[in-house]
Amino acid sequence: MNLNIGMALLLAIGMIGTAIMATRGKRSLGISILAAGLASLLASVMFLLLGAPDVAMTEAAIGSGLTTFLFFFVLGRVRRGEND
Amino acid sequence: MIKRFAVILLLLGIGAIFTGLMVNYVPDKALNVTARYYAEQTAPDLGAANIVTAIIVTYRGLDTLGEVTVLFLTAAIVGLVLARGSSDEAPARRDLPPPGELLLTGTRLLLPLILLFGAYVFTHGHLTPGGGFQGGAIIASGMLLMLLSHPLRRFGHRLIAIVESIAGLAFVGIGVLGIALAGGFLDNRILPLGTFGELFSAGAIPIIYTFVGLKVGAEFSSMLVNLSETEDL
Amino acid sequence: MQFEWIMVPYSLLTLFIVVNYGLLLTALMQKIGARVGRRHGIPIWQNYVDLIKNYGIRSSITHGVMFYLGPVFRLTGGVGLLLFVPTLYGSEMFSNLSFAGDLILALYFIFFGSLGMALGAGESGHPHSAIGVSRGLSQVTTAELPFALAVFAIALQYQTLSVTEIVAAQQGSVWNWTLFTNPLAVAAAMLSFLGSMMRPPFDVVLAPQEIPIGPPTEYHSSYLALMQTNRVIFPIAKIVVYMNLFFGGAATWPVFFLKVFLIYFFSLFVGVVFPRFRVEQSVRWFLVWALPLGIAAILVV
Amino acid sequence: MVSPIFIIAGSLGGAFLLGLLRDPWRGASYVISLLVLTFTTWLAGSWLWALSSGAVTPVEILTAGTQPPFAVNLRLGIAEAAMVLLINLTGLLSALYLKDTLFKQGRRAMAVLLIFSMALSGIVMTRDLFNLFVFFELTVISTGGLILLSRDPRALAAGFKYLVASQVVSILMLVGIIFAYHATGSLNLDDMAAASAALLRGGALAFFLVFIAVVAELKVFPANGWALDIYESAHPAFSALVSAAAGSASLVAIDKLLQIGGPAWMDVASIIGIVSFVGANLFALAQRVDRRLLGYSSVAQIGLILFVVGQQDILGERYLFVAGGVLLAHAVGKAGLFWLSGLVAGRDLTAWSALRGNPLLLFAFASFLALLIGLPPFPGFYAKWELVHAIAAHDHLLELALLLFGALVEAGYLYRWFGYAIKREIDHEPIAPSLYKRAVVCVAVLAGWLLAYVWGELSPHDNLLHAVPVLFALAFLALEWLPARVKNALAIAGLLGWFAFSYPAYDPLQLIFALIVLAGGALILLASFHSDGRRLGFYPSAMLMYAGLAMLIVAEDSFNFFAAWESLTIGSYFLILRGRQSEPHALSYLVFSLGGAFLILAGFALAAQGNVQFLLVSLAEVAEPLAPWVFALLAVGFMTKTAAIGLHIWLPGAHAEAETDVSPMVSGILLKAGLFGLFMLLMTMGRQELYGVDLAHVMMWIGALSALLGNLMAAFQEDAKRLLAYSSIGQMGYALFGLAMMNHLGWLMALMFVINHYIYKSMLFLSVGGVAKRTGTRAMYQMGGLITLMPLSFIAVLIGIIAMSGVPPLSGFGGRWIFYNAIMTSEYRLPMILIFVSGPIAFLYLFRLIHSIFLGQLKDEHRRVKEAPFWLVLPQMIYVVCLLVFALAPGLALRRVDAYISNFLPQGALSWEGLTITSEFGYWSPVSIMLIVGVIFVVIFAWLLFVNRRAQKVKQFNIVFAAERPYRPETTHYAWNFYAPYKKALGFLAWPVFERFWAAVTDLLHTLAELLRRIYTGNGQVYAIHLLAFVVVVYLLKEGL
Amino acid sequence: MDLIAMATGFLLILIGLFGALTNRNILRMIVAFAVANTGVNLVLVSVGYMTGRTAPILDSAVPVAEATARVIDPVPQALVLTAIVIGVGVTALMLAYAYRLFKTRGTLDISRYTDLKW
Repeated sequence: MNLNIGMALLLAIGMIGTAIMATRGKRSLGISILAAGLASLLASVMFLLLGAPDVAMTEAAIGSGLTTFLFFFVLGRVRRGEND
Repeated sequence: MIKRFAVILLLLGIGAIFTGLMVNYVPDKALNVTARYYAEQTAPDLGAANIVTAIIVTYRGLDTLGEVTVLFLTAAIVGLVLARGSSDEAPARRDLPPPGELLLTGTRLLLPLILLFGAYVFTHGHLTPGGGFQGGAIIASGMLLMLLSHPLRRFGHRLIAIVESIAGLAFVGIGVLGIALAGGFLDNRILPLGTFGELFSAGAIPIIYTFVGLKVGAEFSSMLVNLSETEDL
Repeated sequence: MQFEWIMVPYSLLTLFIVVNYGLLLTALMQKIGARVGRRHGIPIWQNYVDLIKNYGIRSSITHGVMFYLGPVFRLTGGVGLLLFVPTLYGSEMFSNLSFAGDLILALYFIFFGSLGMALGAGESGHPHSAIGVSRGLSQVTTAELPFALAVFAIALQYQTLSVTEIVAAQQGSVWNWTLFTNPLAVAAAMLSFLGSMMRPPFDVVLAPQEIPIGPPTEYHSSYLALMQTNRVIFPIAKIVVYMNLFFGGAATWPVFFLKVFLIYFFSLFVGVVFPRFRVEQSVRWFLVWALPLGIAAILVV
Repeated sequence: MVSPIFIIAGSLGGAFLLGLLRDPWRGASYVISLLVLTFTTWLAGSWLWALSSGAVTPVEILTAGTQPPFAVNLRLGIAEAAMVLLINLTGLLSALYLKDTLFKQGRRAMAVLLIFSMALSGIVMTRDLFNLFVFFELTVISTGGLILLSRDPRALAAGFKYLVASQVVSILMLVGIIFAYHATGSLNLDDMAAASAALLRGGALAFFLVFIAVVAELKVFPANGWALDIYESAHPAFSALVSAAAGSASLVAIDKLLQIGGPAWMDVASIIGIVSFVGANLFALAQRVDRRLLGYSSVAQIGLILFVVGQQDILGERYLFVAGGVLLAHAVGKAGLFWLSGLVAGRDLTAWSALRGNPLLLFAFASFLALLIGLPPFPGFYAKWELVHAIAAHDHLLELALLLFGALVEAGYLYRWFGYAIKREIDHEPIAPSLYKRAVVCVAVLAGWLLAYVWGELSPHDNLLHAVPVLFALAFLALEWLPARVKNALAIAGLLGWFAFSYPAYDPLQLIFALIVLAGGALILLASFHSDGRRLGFYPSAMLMYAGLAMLIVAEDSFNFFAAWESLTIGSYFLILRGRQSEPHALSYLVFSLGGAFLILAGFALAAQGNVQFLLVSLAEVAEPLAPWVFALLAVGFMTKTAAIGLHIWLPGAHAEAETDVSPMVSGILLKAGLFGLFMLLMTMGRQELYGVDLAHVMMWIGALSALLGNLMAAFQEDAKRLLAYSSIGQMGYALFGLAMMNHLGWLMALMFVINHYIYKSMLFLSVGGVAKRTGTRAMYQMGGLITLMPLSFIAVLIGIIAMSGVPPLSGFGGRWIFYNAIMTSEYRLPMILIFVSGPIAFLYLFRLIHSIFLGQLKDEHRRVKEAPFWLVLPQMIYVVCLLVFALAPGLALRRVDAYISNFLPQGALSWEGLTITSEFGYWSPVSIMLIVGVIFVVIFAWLLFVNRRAQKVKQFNIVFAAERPYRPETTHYAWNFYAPYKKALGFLAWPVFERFWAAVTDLLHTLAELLRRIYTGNGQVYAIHLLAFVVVVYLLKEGL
Repeated sequence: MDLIAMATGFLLILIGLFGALTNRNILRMIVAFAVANTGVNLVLVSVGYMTGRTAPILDSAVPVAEATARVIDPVPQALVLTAIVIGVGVTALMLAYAYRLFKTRGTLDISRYTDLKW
């Protein structure tokens, strides 16, 4: 049980860290997106700990996976536009 | 600067509300009425092992229908948004560097596996974790892979649209059948419940989840395809 | 009271007396005024001469219907006012036609002549007539205010609107006169009287010396004669109203002549002392001095 | 019956089906969309019909074959059915309206539209909190899609701002939902409501979050910048959907939540609603863009409905009637306006003048505005009536005041807009020719009138659309194609016929007013025979005014009285607006009148204490602490109509700028409505004291001041019609004074003024109007010397001014005589003095009127002027006869009234013996006076004729003029600034103090609006910050309360 | 455990909102909202958590008869599932908008899109 709590704490710290990374304006957008995806992925681990495997799967597949790709797709288009 | 300060101040306020919520939060010691009903009745009533799936597909099937509709809407609107204006000018396609050999080969190998895995996830939604949404997302990731490996390839919008629509219609249709054959809209008991824990059990849940999976997969794919095809700037 | 035919000759008799008295009185007043100014003045019968001469002139022109009717209105106003109030108190003969209405009628009938006159003068098309009317109306409407208030004060005081009853209430002793029972009202009314007599210092309406100005500018010959007739009847009619309301009325002709003379003389007296006011000055003057008196009169009753 | 679930299933199926079709098959896609929407509309309609006829009871729709709370369930009661019908019908109509756009955008857009209306229906029907959230998200996303229908490039940014805000909303909502679930163990709304006590202990915060999120979905002020941007830039058909359908759905959601929240949260909703109502209306004042204006107005209206929703505990069983009335009126009106805006090319408010070419659309515009403001006979009127009564009965006075203030502001800017449409130059592109769009607008108009009928039937009062006078007025709308002369004959016949029909039922007081309104109105209408063409819009407006007046006289309860009052106000507004330069004046007339009307409404509501069918006679029974306030409110309301000083600034412009035959109507007749109200008030309530001040005494002062200042200002006018208008202020001051004396003669005098003022003011307005028509100017100094050219008009004016100045022997003297007798018995002397002072001033302006126009020097350009047209002169001559008859025999009318007044004030009745009238102070025999004056006049005239028989007419310039002959009339006509010296002495009294005051008030409001609306910076983040601030502020306030 | 998750979730929401309201770049705003949505999901799931119980899936480990005593409240999980999907839908929509906005105006700065105001 303590192990779980410890892990949860670690995950929490990780999530907050990645979240701050994702929302700070200084880093490049790509890193922000990745950080957000990472936070989502950490969250899905957390979901597993919380006894929600369904949610964990969904979050991993949709929340962190697909969303991140969507972001990158758009980012790519916009970047290319910016370069032009 | 004023804005930042105001935002901080306001978020402090919101934080206070959240703190209030947390302070007042007392974890339940036992399941509440609703949850107990689900825990006790899901298996005998619906024959589904995964209670979450039972809730999603049947008890709160209307939500799920809405959810699917959200994706349908998003796909349609993304199409609309991106179609707007782009139809006027002919897309000025650019030459991209060809994808690497590794990616091509990987795609060829992985794609069937991924699709199969997706199908597994959504057909077993009533038994194991996972279901239509997760499965759909997995199928879409297969699509994504294809997009990455063949960036210039035009995808079958038509196919995607037809899969999407038929799956949607089927979902609604099964729901309506519920009115005719069972207790109400989206009732899964239009089919026999079968043996608890088997693949073909839990009435219409696997079927519905299959359609949901197909539909979600198609919708995500359509979004991705639409996004990928709009490089004309 | 009801109308009887005998009233007609009686009224005509009153009218005759008043016209003659008026002709003489106005001439006398002018003479007094002239003497004060170290001038010779007109002969006492001068008014008769003017009147007959003007009635006699035959070559006359007209500017239109209202022009023609203006003097008629004017004189009707004067004669009507005279006849709507009793001339002598208690006299069957000289109560005239006062059955038809009361104090209010008299009060409003004063305007009848002015209005007709103004209309006639207006049609003459002479700008000076219009200027005269403008000045006249401005001044008169303000000047009449204290009078109206005073009248109302005594109407309240005696609780009646009948002139006869007001006179009746003042009989018995000099101390019963309104002059003593309600001096404020009388003061206000007398100030107002100054304004309505068109004599200095309030004679800018006619401005007789400098230029041919004022409502009657275009009037001549028999029109003028009618207006001159009115000019002797109207002041006396008005003074009769004052006399009845404030100075105990008159029961006999000598008393009548005396009181009318004295009241008329009052306006002359003030006139020779003060210089002429411009219209806005006189308007302000009446508002500042006379009106408060009238208001006070009403409030204390 | 087909299960209502098919509303959802059908729409979804349709939307998915659209995906199957090939993209180019747009026609087929469109037809499917329409079919689906028609099906859902039909379904909702059939349920509504069945539910309202009692054939079925409200249904619970279970899903998954499981009982709630374990599965999501829906419910369809009568309110839900109505809302779903509204949503789907609006969707269907918008789809029709959007035909071209949808064809261009393809099947995806159609699918989004279908899902949008499905989601809204879902919000209405669902009984599950999370399901509600899902449907909300569906609306959010489909909104995001439908915004793209607009061709406006700015719509994209607006959509993004909207998405940002809805992200914040949905975050709050989800957090709220889960904690609410935790607190109650259920997601079912009914379970939550049942457990609300527990919820409020543990889950108050959770509920707060859900509640505030749904409130935010309502786009309440001030957290609604994104919504305004959407309204401004989206396709109008979509804005119509958002405002009418989405707003309604969100309101239903709020209503459901309040079942959980209970009264404490209802108060919160009320406060948010009323703030939204007032604030948004205020901001709209500064708005120049039509759709953004409509956006503000939508916010305001939804705020109002939110307020109603919050007041459901005091509305009790009338809640649905009230909320439904306001909501449906808003929905139809706003949707209609948005649809209409799609036909107008320009976006500035003034561009709506393009509608002027199309009477049908103009009528639609007017109907929609009336729907929004809640004018009779529309549902909002009935609803607001009950609402106001309910909140007044519960002493929510601040809310009452805010409500009325907001409504007034709203009426102000909406009718300002209408004024633009009627009056501004058409220099824009013509309206769009699309038949579809017009048909949709027409359906909305029909729906509005249908609702008006239904609400009339549902209300406990008489249906206003059953009232014969109103129907008669409305019938003229259908007869607009007839030539004006035919319509005029019909109108006259109608007025006289109605008079003959109602004659037996009138008591003497009503009879006098009925005579003036109906017979008098018919007389004035004679002048309208002069106009040829069709005179579009004149007859419906005029007849609406007359209908209101006719119903006012016979109204027995406060509702009918007020409905009549509003009708006549609106009718006369349209009439006044017809004048050439009358746009600002008509507006100020309307704003003042409605302001007055709202005071009356408040007064009635306070008096009635919740009894919506309050008999006017019961005003006498209003208890003490309330009575003086009721009296004051009603009195001020009525005095607005009589243009008492301070509330008079609308009158001069409105009366002066109106058309020739309208001025006498609004002056001679309309002003009397206020007097009638005052009569009614004083008869029932008598004297009232407020803080020891006798209110009748105050009224007396106001009357006296009105008389003085009205007259004085009249004397300084250069414009003939303005002069007459100011004179009306003075005259009404006299009448008010007489009424306020509260004695027998005072009332008699007021009635005498009612009659006299009608006659001579109508006559003077007609003759001056005739002159203005012939000379082409209203400035008196530009006229002059017209006596020979227009003798009949001259006679009318002459008789008119003699009568009006009160010089014997004409009837005006009678008024004065009664007046002086009346004040003899009054104990208040100071206001009396003011009346004295004002008396002679009347001479000034009257003389000026006749002199400057008819006397003096004829101008060269007028040498060929003809007498006024026959139809203008005819009524004048009839008035002359009336005046003479009335002068000779005032007893004709007054005797019966005298007796009637004795019922209320027995002291001081006159005695009528033969031809003499005697009071306790004096006597008056009109016939003798007339005869004596006549005889003297004739004798002198005969004498003059005799001595001066050879007088000859000379030419114009044959005057003695400083030794030279003038030759230019301009320099010789002394008319401009006629009373210069007087003005010098007393002009300070005529300073436009009140004009300045009211101008300052309106300026202040506009400046405030202009300044404060800058919080809507256009930045999406700032909007989201507003939203958060709104949440936090409401939270803090709620905690603090 | 649940409290840790809940607190983290709330913090993520606040961080996300802060980022969304202070970054003027539209894409960054969307990223921030995605973070906030993750936070919301965490909060939702943590509310249903009960210490010492297992996932609401009936299998050999958790037989039907013991379910009431053994499993976690399944409702929040079902809700979260829906919420995730809706969240991704909205995100996709916002992304499409962002792309489109960029295409029409060439900027992703939200403060530049203020044509509509007041």
